[in-house]
Amino acid sequence: MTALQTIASLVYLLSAICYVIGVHMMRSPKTAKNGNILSGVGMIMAVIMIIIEIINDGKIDLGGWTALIAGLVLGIGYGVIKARKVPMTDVPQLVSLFNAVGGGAAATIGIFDYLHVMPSTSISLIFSIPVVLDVIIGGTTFSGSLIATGKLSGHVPGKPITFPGAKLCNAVAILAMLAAAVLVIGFPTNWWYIVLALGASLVFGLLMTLPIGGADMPVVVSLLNAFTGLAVAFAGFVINNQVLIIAGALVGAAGTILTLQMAEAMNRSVANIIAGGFGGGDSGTSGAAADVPVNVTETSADDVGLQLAYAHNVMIVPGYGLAAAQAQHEVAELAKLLTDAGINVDYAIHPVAGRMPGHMNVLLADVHVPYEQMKQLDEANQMFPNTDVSLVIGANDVTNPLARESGNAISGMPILDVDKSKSVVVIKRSMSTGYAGVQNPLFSEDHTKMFFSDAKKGLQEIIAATKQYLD
Amino acid sequence: MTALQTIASLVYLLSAICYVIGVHMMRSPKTAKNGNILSGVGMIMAVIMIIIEIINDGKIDLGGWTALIAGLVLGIGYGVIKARKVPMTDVPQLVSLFNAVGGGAAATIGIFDYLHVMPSTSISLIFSIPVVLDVIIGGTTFSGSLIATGKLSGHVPGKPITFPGAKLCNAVAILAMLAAAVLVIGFPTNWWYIVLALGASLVFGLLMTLPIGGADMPVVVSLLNAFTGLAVAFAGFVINNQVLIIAGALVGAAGTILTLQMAEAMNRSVANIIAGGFGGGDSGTSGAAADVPVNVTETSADDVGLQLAYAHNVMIVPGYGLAAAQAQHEVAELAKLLTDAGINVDYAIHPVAGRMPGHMNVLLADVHVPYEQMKQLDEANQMFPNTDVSLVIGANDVTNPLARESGNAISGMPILDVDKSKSVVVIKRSMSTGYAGVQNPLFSEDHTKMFFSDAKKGLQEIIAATKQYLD
Amino acid sequence: MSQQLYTNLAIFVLSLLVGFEVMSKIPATLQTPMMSGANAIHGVVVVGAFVIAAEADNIWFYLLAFLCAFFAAVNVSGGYTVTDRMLGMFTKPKASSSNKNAGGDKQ
Amino acid sequence: MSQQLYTNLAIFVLSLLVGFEVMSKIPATLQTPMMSGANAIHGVVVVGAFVIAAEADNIWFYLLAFLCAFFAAVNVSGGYTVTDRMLGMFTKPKASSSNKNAGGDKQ
Ligand SMILES: NC(=O)c1ccc[n+]([C@@H]2O[C@H](COP(=O)([O-])OP(=O)(O)OC[C@H]3O[C@@H](n4cnc5c(N)ncnc54)[C@H](OP(=O)(O)O)[C@@H]3O)[C@@H](O)[C@H]2O)c1
Ligand SMILES: NC(=O)c1ccc[n+]([C@@H]2O[C@H](COP(=O)([O-])OP(=O)(O)OC[C@H]3O[C@@H](n4cnc5c(N)ncnc54)[C@H](OP(=O)(O)O)[C@@H]3O)[C@@H](O)[C@H]2O)c1
Repeated sequence: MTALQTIASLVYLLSAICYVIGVHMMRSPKTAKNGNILSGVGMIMAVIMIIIEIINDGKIDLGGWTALIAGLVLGIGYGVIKARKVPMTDVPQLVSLFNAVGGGAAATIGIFDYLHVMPSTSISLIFSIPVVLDVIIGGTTFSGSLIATGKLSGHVPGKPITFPGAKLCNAVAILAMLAAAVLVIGFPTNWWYIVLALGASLVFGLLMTLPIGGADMPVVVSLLNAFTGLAVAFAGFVINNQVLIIAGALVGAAGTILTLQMAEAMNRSVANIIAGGFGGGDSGTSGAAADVPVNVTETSADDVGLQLAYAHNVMIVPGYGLAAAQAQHEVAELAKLLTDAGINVDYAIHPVAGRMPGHMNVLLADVHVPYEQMKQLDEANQMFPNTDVSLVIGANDVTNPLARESGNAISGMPILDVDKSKSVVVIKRSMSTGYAGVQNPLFSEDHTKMFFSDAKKGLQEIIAATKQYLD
Repeated sequence: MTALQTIASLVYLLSAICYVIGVHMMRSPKTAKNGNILSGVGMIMAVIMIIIEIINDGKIDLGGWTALIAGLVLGIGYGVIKARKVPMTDVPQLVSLFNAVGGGAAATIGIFDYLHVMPSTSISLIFSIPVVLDVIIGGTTFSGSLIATGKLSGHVPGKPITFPGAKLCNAVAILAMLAAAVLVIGFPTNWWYIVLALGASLVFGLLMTLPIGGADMPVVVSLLNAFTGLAVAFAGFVINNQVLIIAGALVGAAGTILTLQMAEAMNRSVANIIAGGFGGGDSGTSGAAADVPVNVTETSADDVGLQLAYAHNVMIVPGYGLAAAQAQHEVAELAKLLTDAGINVDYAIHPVAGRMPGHMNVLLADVHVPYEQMKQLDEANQMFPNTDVSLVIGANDVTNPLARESGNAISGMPILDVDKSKSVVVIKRSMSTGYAGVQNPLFSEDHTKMFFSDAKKGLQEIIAATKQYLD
Repeated sequence: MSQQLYTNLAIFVLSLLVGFEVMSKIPATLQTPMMSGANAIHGVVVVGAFVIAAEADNIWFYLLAFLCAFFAAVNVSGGYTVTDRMLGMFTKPKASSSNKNAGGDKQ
Repeated sequence: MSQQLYTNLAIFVLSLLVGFEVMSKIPATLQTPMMSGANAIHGVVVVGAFVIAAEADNIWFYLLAFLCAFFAAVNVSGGYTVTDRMLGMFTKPKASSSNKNAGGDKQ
């Protein structure tokens, strides 16, 4: 190795260390932000090093510079603007978009090097195998992630999309992908085969993601994140660059574990999700019918206002419906109203309330709910027995006492013990079930009252009513 | 690389994977045993591979074979017999002995290759730096670990050994070691310097370990374990063998983290320990004087027997004194006596009771105490309020309520809430303090009675008394 | 196998192991930021974009290089920006920030 | 720097990272077995003993090789044996084993 190569290798190794330590620091809320910054520093080091390398190399021509700089400028502009403007709850679709482009970039590297290097050098498995892996994983991630983005942002219907013969199509796509892979490796001089591999993988990514319900998407996004990591690692093999290999493999493995943990947190299995899952779809779509007839007590905004105004301790339990109705501002307003009147208000935050891990924390932090009021699962559960009114807003599964029993879709999931509080008010639009499609016996308990309304509208009415009683 | 080298490299990589997964599995009690077996399988793979390599190489001569086989046979014989016969509570000294020989082997490799390869090849830093690191770390570990073994097994006095000018000697040893290291690197053809480096490191290991008290030894052993790992990794650099590098670095890093965790579990800092620490020494030596006069109620074997015979729930709280008195059989006998009479008996096991992590678990498992009766910290603490008699045997710090207050040596250490049980009986020889040197106010509480006796003798008397009352 | 391939393979395997180990037991609330953080890291593919841009020598290759640079730049710049923003929400808000929003002011 | 040295350095660094990560949050009761298990792993130095024995060519070198082989063999054989024994104590005892010892029989 030349002196510069030596330095470059060491810098890349150092930047890889930054990624690892960065990720490690992201495991705890206190150090998380610095962890991400450290990982960014590693990234900047790697980029500076490669710039020095290609300048020193001197091979790059004007066209190369133009393509590179144009691509970078446009890409950075687009990426930063997107990332700055995105509402926090839309992060999963953004991550998914970044997975798509990351996978796309990795696949492009594979194709480029294949077309560029291949004809001139002798054909070796050592080259063609990583190229193929890079291209098919990158291609699958690209199209799969775009569909996932679409589903999460509503451009593609969130409900599982299936059609007659979908299974067959899927099988054909997988076979075509594998066949193309074998052909590229077997006949590396025929460049049509790599195009075929790319095409088949794009179709496969599409077919894999379409039948998965929108609510399962965060898990799928995490899985595709791991895929992108692997594609990048194989791109590293193709261009023989160690920082790509290390960082890619790191993300590949870490992403896989993270995916398993996410699925576990919501009591699903990854295999189940990929296979289409049980309920699938958004709660709005799936949990339509209330199959068990239940006796519930309805209440009105006026009653709720009265109850709140005369309570000492109020616990707000936000769920997916709050996010869906975009009612976070109203919640904060109501809470302020009550705290100003000397009533203790806290929020009980379930780790998987909503549709992405940490959804509720992000949602409430965004409207400046004080950190001290957000109680995590264990803490909240200790507080319920002393709570006068639990106000459940668009939450369902995370409050379902059936989780304590066995034999249903949410068995064993830790829940918020809302049923232990002195009285409960639930705001939701109907009796339909939540994500897991399980009826919630909490709703028919004696001390529970249902206020059927859209979360935003209902809260506005409650605010008005409460004001009346507080005056 | 030749075909065989390729295979060897891959096998070494595979065996390294076995170590990592093995260690990972050892993190949970259920998979721990299989984890160790997997790591052993990795080891066997590596050994088989190196045998194939040296046979294929054909360079080894009769003398080499003889030395090798003689060394292996004797070593395996000695190692296995030692490991089979050792009482479980003497494991730390055995681990320390194995650290010594591991470090010794690593240092030997460095010296061998230095003497063997050096004169013939051109002198390069790439060779001399790892050799020096290997030799000085290996040498330090060798002598340091032997002292640690001696202290733990009683051949070397457990109390901190210091003498006038000890600090000066230490500084001289460190300087000599560093100077020798620089000389070897600067003048690699003069083999006296490597001998100097080895000698200085041996002296340094000795001086580093002698001033540390016996009770701190488990932490020191763990630290030297990490050192040995590093020495082995550098030996890997010297002979250019990747399995040594991976496994050595793995142990080096893992051992370092483990050391920090051990120290934390007993509320010490590693720096503190290496610097000689506060109390130092065994409880027998250090905690001699009870500096606060306390009013305690004494009791007799007869009284204790009566109390036990008429209790419903008894909790046994074992501590270092139980191990020191070797009274585990008596404890189990007493427990059996009581359970046979229909009394519930459990053991409250503090993670750092005794002198090594898990000491009490090992001690009690060795005398076949049923697994179900051993309650870990949290579980035990839930049981104390319903406990009629807590029988504290040779435990002190782990029951000290002062830990809940700040400003003393055990502040913040989680403790067993023995003081919350209905009545307490403490068996120890005197009012002297335990490892941390802090007086224990539990002993002077109203519902606590002291039975001053050696644990073994005292228990025998209690057994006799209890039998009387149960008949 | 060449020494180089072995190097690549060994670091690939070891990096996988690091990845597996570093990710054990992430609290659920940090899973989304963690996913986003990992997502930013695979933006390292931008290094590859430089490498191929340096090798491009005709219009098609320029195009591929442009595409790759664009994709990778979106990933890396957006990834770090959004992760940073999101992690900002997980730290205690400072007492200073003004509350334009409705309620829930500091007590 | 040679490719080989780079390989060694890279795997050294990555292995350190693996080691750091794999060891997070060990329950105190498993710390001693874990220490012992790690101790067994550095018995891999026995591979080095083979390597130098193959190179030894005079009596002094034979002696060093013997010493190294002996040391390493003690470490590796004893390390695994004692770890295995100790871990045996941390698993639930089977109802079968006879109790030669005084008390505390299964209930
Ligand atoms: N956090 C994650 O990472 C994640 C990711 C994927 C899945 N999940 C799963 O999602 C579930 C989360 O539990 P959750 O209690 O938050 O939600 P949920 O169980 O899905 O229930 C949400 C409820 O909100 C109501 N709702 C919907 N839109 C509403 C609106 N505009 N106004 C008022 N109410 C509305 C729905 O009932 P109506 O239709 O009657 O109004 C529905 O029952 C768990 O099962 C979890 O495993 C979580
Ligand atoms: N587990 C570990 O890994 C480890 C390692 C190093 C240090 N430590 C530290 O060691 C302490 C462990 O707490 P612990 O409560 O188990 O022990 P301790 O606080 O050290 O107290 C042990 C007590 O046993 C008594 N004792 C000694 N020999 C006895 C005998 N033959 N018969 C009866 N009693 C005897 C002593 O009092 P008398 O002299 O009055 O009899 C002493 O007060 C903690 O501070 C921990 O941090 C633990």
